[in-house]
Amino acid sequence: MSTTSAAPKKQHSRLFGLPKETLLDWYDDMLLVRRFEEKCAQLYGMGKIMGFCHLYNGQEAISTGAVKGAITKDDYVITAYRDHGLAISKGVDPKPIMAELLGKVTGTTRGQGGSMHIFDKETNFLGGHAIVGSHIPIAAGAAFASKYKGEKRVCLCFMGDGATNIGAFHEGLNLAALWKLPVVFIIENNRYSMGTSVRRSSAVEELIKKGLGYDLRTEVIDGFNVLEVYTKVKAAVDHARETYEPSLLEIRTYRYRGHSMSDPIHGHYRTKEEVEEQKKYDPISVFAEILKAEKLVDEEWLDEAEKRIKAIVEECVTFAENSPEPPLENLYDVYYKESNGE
Amino acid sequence: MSTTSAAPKKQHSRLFGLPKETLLDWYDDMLLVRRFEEKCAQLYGMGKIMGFCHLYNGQEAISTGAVKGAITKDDYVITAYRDHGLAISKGVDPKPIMAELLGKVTGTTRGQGGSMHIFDKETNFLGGHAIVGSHIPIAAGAAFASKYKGEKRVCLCFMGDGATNIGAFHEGLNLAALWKLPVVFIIENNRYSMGTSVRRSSAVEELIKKGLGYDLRTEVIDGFNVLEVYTKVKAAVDHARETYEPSLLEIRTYRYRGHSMSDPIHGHYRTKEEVEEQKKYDPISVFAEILKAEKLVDEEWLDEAEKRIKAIVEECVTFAENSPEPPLENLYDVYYKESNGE
Amino acid sequence: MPTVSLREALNQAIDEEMARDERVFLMGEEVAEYNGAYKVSQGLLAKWGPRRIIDTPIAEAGFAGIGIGAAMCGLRPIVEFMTWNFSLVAYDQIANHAAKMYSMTGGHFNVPMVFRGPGGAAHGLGATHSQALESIYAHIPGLKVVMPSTCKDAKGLLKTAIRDENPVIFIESEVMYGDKGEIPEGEYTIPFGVGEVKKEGKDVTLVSWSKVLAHIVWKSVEKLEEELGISIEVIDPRTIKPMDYDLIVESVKKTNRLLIVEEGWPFASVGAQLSDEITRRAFDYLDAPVERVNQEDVPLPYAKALEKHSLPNIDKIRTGLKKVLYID
Amino acid sequence: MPTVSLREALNQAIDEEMARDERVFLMGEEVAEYNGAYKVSQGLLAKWGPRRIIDTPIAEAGFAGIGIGAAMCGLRPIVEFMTWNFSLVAYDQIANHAAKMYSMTGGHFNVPMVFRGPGGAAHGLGATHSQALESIYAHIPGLKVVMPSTCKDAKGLLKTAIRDENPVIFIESEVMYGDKGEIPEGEYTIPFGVGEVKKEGKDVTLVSWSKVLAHIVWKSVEKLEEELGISIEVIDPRTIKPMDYDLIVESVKKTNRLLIVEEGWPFASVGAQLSDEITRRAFDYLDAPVERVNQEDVPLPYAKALEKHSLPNIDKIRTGLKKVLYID
Ligand SMILES: Cc1ncc(C[n+]2csc(CCOP(=O)(O)OP(=O)(O)O)c2C)c(N)n1
Ligand SMILES: Cc1ncc(C[n+]2csc(CCOP(=O)(O)OP(=O)(O)O)c2C)c(N)n1
Ligand SMILES: [Mg+2]
Ligand SMILES: [Mg+2]
Repeated sequence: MSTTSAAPKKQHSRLFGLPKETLLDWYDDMLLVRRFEEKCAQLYGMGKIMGFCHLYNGQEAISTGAVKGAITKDDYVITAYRDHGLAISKGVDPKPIMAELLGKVTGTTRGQGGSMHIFDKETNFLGGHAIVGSHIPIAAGAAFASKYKGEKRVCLCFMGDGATNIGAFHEGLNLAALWKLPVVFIIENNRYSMGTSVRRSSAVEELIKKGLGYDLRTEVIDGFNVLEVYTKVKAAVDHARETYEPSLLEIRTYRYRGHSMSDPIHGHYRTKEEVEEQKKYDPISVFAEILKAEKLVDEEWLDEAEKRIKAIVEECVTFAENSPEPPLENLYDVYYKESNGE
Repeated sequence: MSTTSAAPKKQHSRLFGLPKETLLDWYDDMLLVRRFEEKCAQLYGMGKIMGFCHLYNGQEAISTGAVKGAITKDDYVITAYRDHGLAISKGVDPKPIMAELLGKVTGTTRGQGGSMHIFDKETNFLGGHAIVGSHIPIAAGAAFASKYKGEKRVCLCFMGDGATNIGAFHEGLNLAALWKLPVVFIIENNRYSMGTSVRRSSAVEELIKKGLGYDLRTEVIDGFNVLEVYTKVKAAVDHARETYEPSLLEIRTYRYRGHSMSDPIHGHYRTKEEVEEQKKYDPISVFAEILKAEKLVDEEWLDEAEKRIKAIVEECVTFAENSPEPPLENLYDVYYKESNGE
Repeated sequence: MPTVSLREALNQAIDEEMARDERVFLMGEEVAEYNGAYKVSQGLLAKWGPRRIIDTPIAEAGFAGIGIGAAMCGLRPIVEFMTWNFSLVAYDQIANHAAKMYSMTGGHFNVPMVFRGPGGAAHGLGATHSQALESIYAHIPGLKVVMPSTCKDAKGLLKTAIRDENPVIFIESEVMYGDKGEIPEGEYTIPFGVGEVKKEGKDVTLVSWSKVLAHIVWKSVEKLEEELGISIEVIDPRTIKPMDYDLIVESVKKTNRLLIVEEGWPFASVGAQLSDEITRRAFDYLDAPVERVNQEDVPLPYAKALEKHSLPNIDKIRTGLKKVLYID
Repeated sequence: MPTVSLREALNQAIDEEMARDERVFLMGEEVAEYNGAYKVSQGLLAKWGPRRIIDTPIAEAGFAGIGIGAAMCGLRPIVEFMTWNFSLVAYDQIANHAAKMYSMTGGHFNVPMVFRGPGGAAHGLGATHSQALESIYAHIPGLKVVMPSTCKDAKGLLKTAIRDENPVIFIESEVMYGDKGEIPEGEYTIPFGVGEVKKEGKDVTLVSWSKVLAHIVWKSVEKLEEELGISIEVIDPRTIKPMDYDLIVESVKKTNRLLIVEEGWPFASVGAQLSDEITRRAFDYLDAPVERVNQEDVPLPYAKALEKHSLPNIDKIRTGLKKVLYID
């Protein structure tokens, strides 16, 4: 798998010269995503969150490294239904996200969308899409708009390993490569689509091989290391920004929980041991170790972080619980947008 | 593009040890397809054939080499709307094909399908499909049935270069490769989909690169030489028969006519010169030269062949013109198949 | 008569037909090793093995197409959509290929095949995951559409569907999979095109099917009969296409009034079709125009109250009954 | 008033809106260098260049999705399907994404976008290439559906569609592209949801739209009025969704009879919807049940006589009129 472009030119250290506050921010971000999802699991168990709820636990280095780290607010992010973490890292206020999950009018989409359909115009978070793969051409469309308007915005398009087997993947990648659209396709390869392993769903196990049919710039990334995610995604983003050329990245990661809250954590398709083994490479612990080794934080700081984040999550819950349900009139409110072209 | 398998072990000559009568049969077959299509063009001009009519002129080495040559009657063939030639080479009686084009009840599908939808159960000709690419998974399904039943039938699935950009191509190839289904995918790369060149529609110009994303056995084939088509397709077929493994073949070819009878022969997308230049590699002339050089035929034989074929085509037209139109009652006849499972 | 869940009834139908006919196989996402996303195929992999119980990648158009090709070549596929919402990426395969094959090939190839899975709304799944899509399938000639409301009907109809020579759209409901019901002992099938009067009544005919009948109508009927002092005849057509118009017309000739309760959107729906056809056939018997209850004509929202308000519910049925009975 | 072909009318609408709004672009197979498979986009590449007139590969789901994403991010795509038959491979993008986006995002993102191209049967194209698919789009909430029958309406409605903030399904007809008609001088638009009485009459209301109105109904009306001694009021709703029920109800209150002539299949169609809704609203005015003319409920065959017999034609219209007027 060749990759032509631009790794950061000067590496001060294994921290890539990133300022301390940035790194600590990232740690907070990862922890927030983790604790937010844990709270979701709790609220789901209490029947306060309904429907399907797909948690991000284990994959936090991706949302933080790629989204909080490698792009700006103007850039677009789009993903599938496993979207809370990516939304938070994109800067979507977690309070309305929690309110959305509780079906409140203060939610990101006023209680219209629910867990799988988080959207936020302000932060250019394009969703939250629940039909596997169908958002991939839509991502190319966002990149198309950027190029059409002469902007330099890049679109990060996240997808699962399972999504690479559907037609929309092929059409989206071919069109983006053919027309040179500034989109970075990121496969979050957590090794399973529901209970189906990559080996049982894809003719190639190395998923970036799928980029060869489109002459795409490709790269494999360790998804347990937020710094690696950051630098390699950043290189792809910079490349897209400069040349409009898309990339296909495969980030190797793992999900700790069941596919959605209604699925078992392992079941027949993977063993408890496998899950436990994976947790040894937990991206948050890995990052904490690096920060400690570099003497940027100590145990006390880490404890403080826990408290800080816990407070934020509690605030989210309070906000959500105290918010009113959407009024019934809302039903027809967002049916058609009033047209004033006339 | 690697190709692992089995080219014929012993090559007696550039004729691959093929018996003379086989070779002469092939010549007849190519000529029949050519003259049949020319007659279609004439009848279309006279308003006797309606709708869309996509002719095969220029691509005859493919139908003859791959279908008449490389497979048996039990094997399946499936293609898109440019289907007359492949049907004829598969052994479908050309009389009912012509009757079909004239909308007669004696037609291959009783006048139900028309030019784009030729089918014949007897010869395992699975159509004739007019939605670009959608027949590719169906081809995998035929191969699936063969393997499920423990048969050794192989399915040849033909498609245009343009069809390789649609989602069904991706899904069909992935599933066939993943499950090892005995299907040989054959791209008839005639360089254009309607007025769009490969360069303007595909992120890769070498179309077999698209096989890399599925770890497929691939090969590029000269589509102007029926013997090369035969040997290379045969190798892929043999491989599928032995191992159930699919291949992706790209046959470089050219169409002489417009996309369909309602389109201009060149138009803006290619020049008259290009078309004329291509005709220098006419597969029928190329084959005639080989046969002559090998002293298997002389000019007289070639003239006789013309007459023989002309007579067959005339017979087709007579048969079709003398056939009755389908009765109106037919409309509901083939709506649902009577079910007797009960 | 044994009591089973809908899930078990469907499982039995598949299992029995697989035993009866070597050509039958089941294919879909998570149907094998996971035993089905909703456990309809529980135990079938263990019993029949991976040749006949087949997990697929996420590629609905691809495996629908594989089913079609296999059916053309002599097999009898059952293709499961994890939910019918995902069938939309395979709509071309179903509407342009499965549906048209027999006619377009002049009878050379038929497609004896079942597409099945749960349809309609569950709870809190939002707009993309809650769709009752029977109308866009029933509109296409060449397809049959089946939507059972009881365990007995589900088993009998699924067996008929598997034996049918044509493509059958078989729509279940994920919130019904746990519902229990009696089924006949031993082998039985239920023919297509034959509805059933599920409850006799005399003042109004109520036609409904699948989950909205099982979960909404049945919870409302007795209450509303009492409340409004009326007697409701409930008809379940069971198959949407072919539709048993005769049975409904007969009932309407008696009750002179018709209310259609369907889960799907109202515009150009199965309910509209029923209203049109029954009105024509029973015009002189109708004392009021046909009334309809549907979900609101909007994408279904997530929030509980909105969802409930949007879907058919007892309040809408009450309003519909009052209208059609000229009460108030 | 200048006389133009339908093709030119559509071309003008696109051209004018591209001049008016930088964000408008046209995308589809063969729309640019080939000047359109049916020449609707003739000359637009030369005028606007490849940034705004864009040839696509054969990837309907892909470029429909690109349109949706671009629309979410501030552009105003016009996506051409070479014919609507090919839209079925993109049905998920349209029904699950374009249609639901505004609602599902709680108003964050809308999809101001036009999907357009020819629908319905031409001549001898067979089952996969002859479909009138408005019903499966009109069924989905979130979409608007527009089907003009004249050059004037086509231009005015297409301009409105391009300016609309929502996804619009705009269905033309390839056999109408050469039809000529007068259009107003200069700038004009035609609002959605406003039908038109195209011919006044008093004995029966005939509702029809698009090609079947332009090519079948108009060729039959005068003849049948004379033959049957009746006067027909012809209404063209022009937009299928929103539907101008009021106009039709008003007419039916006068004529007391309604015949719907639609090209598509009958089951769960737009015609069924009209029949249902108008019957309800005008129940006490109807002297006969609503009658409908459709193509037969089968995949359309190729052979000329079969095709003609299957599609709506003057004989079916005569039969429908006689039925609804109780003639014979
Ligand atoms: C087209 C479609 N088919 C099936 C589903 C049901 N489904 C939802 S998520 C999922 C698995 C996706 O796995 P993957 O892409 O690897 O993402 P992950 O859940 O691992 O993040 C499936 C089958 C769907 N939503 N859409
Ligand atoms: C899904 C779909 N989109 C568009 C069309 C219209 N169409 C028919 S043939 C064709 C070009 C196909 O080109 P190619 O695959 O290269 O085959 P060739 O005609 O060269 O044999 C197009 C765009 C179609 N039939 N189906
Ligand atoms: Mg995964
Ligand atoms: Mg081609």
